[in-house]
Amino acid sequence: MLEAMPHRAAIWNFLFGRLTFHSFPFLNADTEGRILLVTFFVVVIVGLAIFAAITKYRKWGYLWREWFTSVDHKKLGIMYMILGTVMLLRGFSDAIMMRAQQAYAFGPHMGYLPPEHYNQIFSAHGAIMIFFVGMAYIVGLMNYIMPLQIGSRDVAFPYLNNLSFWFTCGGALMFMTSLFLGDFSMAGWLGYPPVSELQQGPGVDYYIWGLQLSGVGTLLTGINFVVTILKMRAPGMTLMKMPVFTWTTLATSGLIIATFPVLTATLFLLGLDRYVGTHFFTNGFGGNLMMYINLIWVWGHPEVYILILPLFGVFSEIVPTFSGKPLFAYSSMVYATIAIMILSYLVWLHHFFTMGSGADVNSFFSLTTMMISIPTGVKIFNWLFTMYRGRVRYTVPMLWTMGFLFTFTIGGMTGVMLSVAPADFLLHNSLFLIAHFHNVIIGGVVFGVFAAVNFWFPKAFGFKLDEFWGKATFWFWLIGFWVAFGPLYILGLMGVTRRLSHFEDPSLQPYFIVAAFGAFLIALGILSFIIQIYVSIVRRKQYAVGGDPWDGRTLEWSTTSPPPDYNYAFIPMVRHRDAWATMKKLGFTRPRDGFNDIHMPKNTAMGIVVGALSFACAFGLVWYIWWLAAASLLGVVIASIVHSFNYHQHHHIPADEVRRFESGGPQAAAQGASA
Amino acid sequence: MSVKRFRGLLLLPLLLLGGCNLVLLDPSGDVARQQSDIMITTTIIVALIIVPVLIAIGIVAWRYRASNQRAKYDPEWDHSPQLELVVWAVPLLIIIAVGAVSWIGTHQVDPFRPLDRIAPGKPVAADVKPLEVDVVSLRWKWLFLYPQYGVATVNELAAPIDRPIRFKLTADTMMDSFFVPALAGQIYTMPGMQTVLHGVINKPGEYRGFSANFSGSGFTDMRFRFHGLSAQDFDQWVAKVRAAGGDLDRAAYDQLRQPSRDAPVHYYAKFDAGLYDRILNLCVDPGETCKSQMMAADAKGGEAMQDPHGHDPHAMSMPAAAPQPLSAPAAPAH
Amino acid sequence: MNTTAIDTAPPAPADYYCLTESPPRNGTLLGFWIYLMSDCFIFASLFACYAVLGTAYAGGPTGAEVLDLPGLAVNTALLLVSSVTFGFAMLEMARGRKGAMLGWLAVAGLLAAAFVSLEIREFLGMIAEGAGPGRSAFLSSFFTLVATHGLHVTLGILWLVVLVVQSIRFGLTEDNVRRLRCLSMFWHFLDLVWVGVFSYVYLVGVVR
Amino acid sequence: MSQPSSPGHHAMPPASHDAMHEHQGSLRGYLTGFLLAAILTVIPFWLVMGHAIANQQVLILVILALAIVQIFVHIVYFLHLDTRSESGWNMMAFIFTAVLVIIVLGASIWVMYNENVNMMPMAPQYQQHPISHQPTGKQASR
Ligand code: HEA
Ligand code: HEA
Ligand code: CUA
Ligand SMILES: [Cu+2]
Repeated sequence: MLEAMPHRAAIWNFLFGRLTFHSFPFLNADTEGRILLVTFFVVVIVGLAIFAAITKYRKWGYLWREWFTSVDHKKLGIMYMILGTVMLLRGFSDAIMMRAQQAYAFGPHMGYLPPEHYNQIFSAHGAIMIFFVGMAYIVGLMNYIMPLQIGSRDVAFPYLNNLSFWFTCGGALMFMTSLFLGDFSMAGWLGYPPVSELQQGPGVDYYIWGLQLSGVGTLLTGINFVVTILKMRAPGMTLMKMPVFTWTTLATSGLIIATFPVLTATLFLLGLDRYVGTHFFTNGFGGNLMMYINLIWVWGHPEVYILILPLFGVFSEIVPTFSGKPLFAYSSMVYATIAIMILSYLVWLHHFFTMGSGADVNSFFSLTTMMISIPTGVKIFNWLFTMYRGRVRYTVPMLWTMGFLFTFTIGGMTGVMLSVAPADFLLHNSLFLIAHFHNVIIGGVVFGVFAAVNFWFPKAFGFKLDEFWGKATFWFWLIGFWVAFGPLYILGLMGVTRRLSHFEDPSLQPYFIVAAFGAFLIALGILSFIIQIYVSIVRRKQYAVGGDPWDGRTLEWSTTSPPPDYNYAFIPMVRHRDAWATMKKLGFTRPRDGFNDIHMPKNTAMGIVVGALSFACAFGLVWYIWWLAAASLLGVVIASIVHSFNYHQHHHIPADEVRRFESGGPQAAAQGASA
Repeated sequence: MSVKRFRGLLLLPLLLLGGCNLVLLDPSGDVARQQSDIMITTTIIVALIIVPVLIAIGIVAWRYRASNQRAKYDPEWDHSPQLELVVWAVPLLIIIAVGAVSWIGTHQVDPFRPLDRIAPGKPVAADVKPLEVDVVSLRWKWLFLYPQYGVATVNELAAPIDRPIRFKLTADTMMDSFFVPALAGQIYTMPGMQTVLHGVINKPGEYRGFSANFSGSGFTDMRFRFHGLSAQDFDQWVAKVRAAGGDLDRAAYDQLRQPSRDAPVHYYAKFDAGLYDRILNLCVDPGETCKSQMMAADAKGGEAMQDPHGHDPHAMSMPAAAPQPLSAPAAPAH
Repeated sequence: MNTTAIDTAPPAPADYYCLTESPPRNGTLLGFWIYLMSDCFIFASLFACYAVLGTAYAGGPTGAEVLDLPGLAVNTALLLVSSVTFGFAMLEMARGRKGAMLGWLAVAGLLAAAFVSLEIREFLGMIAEGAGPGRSAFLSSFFTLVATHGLHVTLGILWLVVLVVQSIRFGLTEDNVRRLRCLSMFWHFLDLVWVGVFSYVYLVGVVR
Repeated sequence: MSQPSSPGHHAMPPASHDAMHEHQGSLRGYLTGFLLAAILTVIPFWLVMGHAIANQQVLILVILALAIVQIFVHIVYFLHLDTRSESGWNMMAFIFTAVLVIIVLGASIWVMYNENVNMMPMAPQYQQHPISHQPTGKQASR
């Protein structure tokens, strides 16, 4: 229809690039189209409902003022957690679709997903889970907890913190857009060439630009956190008096700074190959796809430790608290963290032992990989010795911790099996590998996030989460995990490969059905979690707590729940490692008067504006709408310059207001709990 | 070896689980068997520490529960130099052991390394020449060339038992991984590059082979049968392939390389000598410069290819290859 | 260690809280330094690509054929002088002499602009000769690495203009001084990267 | 009780001092740096353009060695990196980066070199490396 009128076609192309009506896959009349159509309507309806509700209750102004433009690390932390949870629902629906397909596509049954669609699903599932679930959760946790733990009022660069969030959000939005506009990458969560080079259309471009946006956000976060920890610790808090969670935050941020630029560069080169016809990873003209695989794992392996280290920190806070004892061998724990951080940078080749690097290279990387087990083991032992001769209270966070110890240890063991290069020649890319990493990620990262949420939720909101539903969540997840991934270990040993959407051998089917049932149990776990939140909100009066509900040990428990905007009316001075535990032991009392004006950063709209412009730029690039890309890039530059002309980014909270808050209701409750 | 007994022990509970075929724990080729043995040995060494840790988690968790008032409570106890030493040293010792096994094993079953035995205690006889198979992964099927026999097959591979096989592997467009779990570990196939894999099959039978590395939409059905045959059966099989006729010349290859899914088995009685090399060098089409020539020229500083400051921009584009007849006896010296 | 038995009387709040507010500690310079360190990894990736792909001429031109050493010498000189003039500007800034500082900044900025325009000319020349980034992996990695550096310099110039305007309008305030110091680090850092570029990309590229 | 490296609050300088603690550099310093850098730039240019060293390997090594020296000149005289700036954190960050950058560059090149040697096709008449479809020399000898 367009060819008939060349002028209109040219104008259309200029305005909309490659975007046409065919770009909406849910308009296709096949199964895939229908599934997407239903999803699309659900999303639209839910979206409209939320929009209408916010409008009806006139909450836009509130959201804008108190959340979107906020530079408060606590609010940003909560927003990251919400972003992670939204993306988790997406990632989980992908997982359920894969499980359903694999449970049923045997022999003559091709299942309900054609390979093209299945390939998009696992690519999206992996990338979303790592970047927008895992990363969002750990950044959220670090944002919320770390400044409180070091007795600071905020992070070093509050404005940047807000900007980071909106970059991450923009990246997530790119991924979500791909669902309804165009398609997604079919090249796996790491976008290996040649698949990623040869796939036509916007899919891989969505992947590239979505990750670039969130990658920039993550990098800025890393810099921000490092400076915060190095510069803004409370007086007296030497490095060796820092809480372990803060230590792991430092290590993770250091890894982020040292690896995310490599990801940025690598994806940039892939983008150049796709957009301007360079030959970095192409098959001809001297390109070398092995270089992509090398570079992406230079980032990729440290990335998995970026994910797990903060959770190691979480467990290091939870175990002492509920054992009623200081952490065993604090300095060992710190050295182990540093060792993991450095070693994680030396092992990346274990993801491609089978590429043909030769025996010397393989055995070197095999050895470095195994060495990571040593500091990791030290951590496991130290947690056990912390519980040893303790009085362990099995609250929900502690249950998750026990689930972690048990599950992660086994996942670590299968990791060591994979790190033995000759064994990896058999196990590489098998479902055994899939089981390994879900074992460490779910058993480590996910369990850790649940532990952390249950542990710090009362701090953030002033009431505890429901115990019963918390325990239900835990047991569904623990059992669900093993039912879902135990069979994959066996299938892996039967020589079944990953990323298959159809199987030949019907005798495998029972295992996949069991695995699908496991995913269903996990779904019940997620449901229990949602119920837990709901029930707790309903009973928030009954579950209300003071500042220190768990008999905590670190500084964040010394302030109110939730903490005031300024965190601490007076900056604490630290004399001992478990600062708050010692203060309690000494019968310390909180100052009641003599408050000062407090200097705080002002909110800013610049973060969301720059985030939106960057999203527009990325969108323009994906669809070859050059004017949009250029204009929004220019907009980003102009916005940054304009922002730099604003020298007054602080305001004062008057001493009176501080006094009013500190002697008010929540404060009294906090005192009651800690007395 | 004790590994054998442990293999039985490991297999038993898993077999009870469903009578399944855990091929990776009980493969039929000597190389895969060695890899499997290494896997089992290292697993046992690692289990020496993992299992006690798992048990300790249970014991500590139970014993020091808050309601157990009889257990000792020592709220000040937070360090012990001796224990810390143990905590670092024991994992270190385990890793030294596992690392040694891995280091030796990695060199022993290096895919590039020619076999020196066909089974434990059975060295390769001096007069045995390995079976040569040139493997090409296409979208999305496998092409096997048998230069010693002059035949070629699609999606079917056969080899005589107890005779070493040497695979040379490359890919047409995608990166795949050649994997017959019963035979030997996998190895990537990549366009414009050649990997090597050595293996031997010890038991006659029909085995599964497939691509273990995702390569796009037809990947899921990219599988083949691997037949381990006795010497006579193998000869018969070759005769069968030859009898099927068909010539894998350039035209036929062009057709074959078109993307297709779930391709049927196909036999070729002969193929153009040099075909494999041209695939490897990305110069099947006439007029394409072979990668080996290009790289050789690059290594010499590029001057072999052309006049440095060719002012005609087109002089910089790829010079046409000297026409090399595909049927030239260009099979590389083995 | 942290649990040494303490059995003294309850401490006064002043032992545990700072009763006076102190001005916030500024982390901008440290933060900017760490940003530069992260930038090292971008360049490291690009250098690694050049190291691996730099001899993959794919039958196209080689380094010896397309890289222009006299031009490179001019460019290197421009950047080096620009670096030291920026240093002079910082010295003037420390003495509070705004006018002299602005003068030196202008010199530094103009030299950098000359650098960028020469580089663009070099690129256009190569592309016109058929030696564009799409010709071979060698040229892809060459263009990308050198242009990434050039892009940094361009952004540096833009930033310099903004800071000049801000210094003129608002004077050498604490904020402006800090920003100028960040830019100074950026400027010298790019010069440092250039040392890697001219040595490894150009000189080694020509002889290997 | 607190160690010297602690952000001891009472001893804390006012914010503006944060910046002032930095080593500012001096005219002398900049000129020395400039001179050294100029010399270290001219030598490799001369080596290459004047064909002063015939052996290619040696020439490359010399160029790289000079580059590394020059990088340090820039760091010391222009970037004023020393152990005192930002209580040593600048230095720590630099060392951390340097170590990891060396790992990335070194190990990547090592890995890619091995892979290329093992897998890249080369026409036999130009063979510099062991024949690609033969095991690499070292492995073959085992
Ligand atoms: C949070 C994420 C996370 C974590 C923590 C780990 C931890 C480990 N991983 Fe895992 N891994 C992944 C996420 C993770 N991994 C992912 C996502 C992939 C696949 C990506 C893809 O291909 O898509 C992967 C893939 C992967 C491979 C590649 C396999 C292949 O592609 O063929 C290998 C190989 O070496 C490996 C090894 C290890 C090892 C040795 C550890 C060790 O750190 C484990 C250490 C822990 C223990 C060992 C347990 C506790 C220790 C003790 C109780 C002490 C005593 C023990 C000993 C002395 C042994 N992993
Ligand atoms: C963070 C990482 C992560 C997580 C959590 C999961 C969770 C799950 N994954 Fe995923 N998966 C990957 C990372 C992850 N996965 C990656 C990287 C790949 C490889 C992709 C590729 O091949 O390219 C993959 C691939 C993959 C496959 C493809 C196998 C194949 O190749 O054939 C399958 C198949 O079923 C699968 C299933 C599941 C299931 C059932 C879950 C479910 O068990 C769990 C569901 C998860 C959740 C519900 C969210 C997690 C919850 C939290 C993080 C905390 C919650 C806290 C609050 C709400 C406050 N995964
Ligand atoms: Cu400490 Cu004031
Ligand atoms: Cu890894």
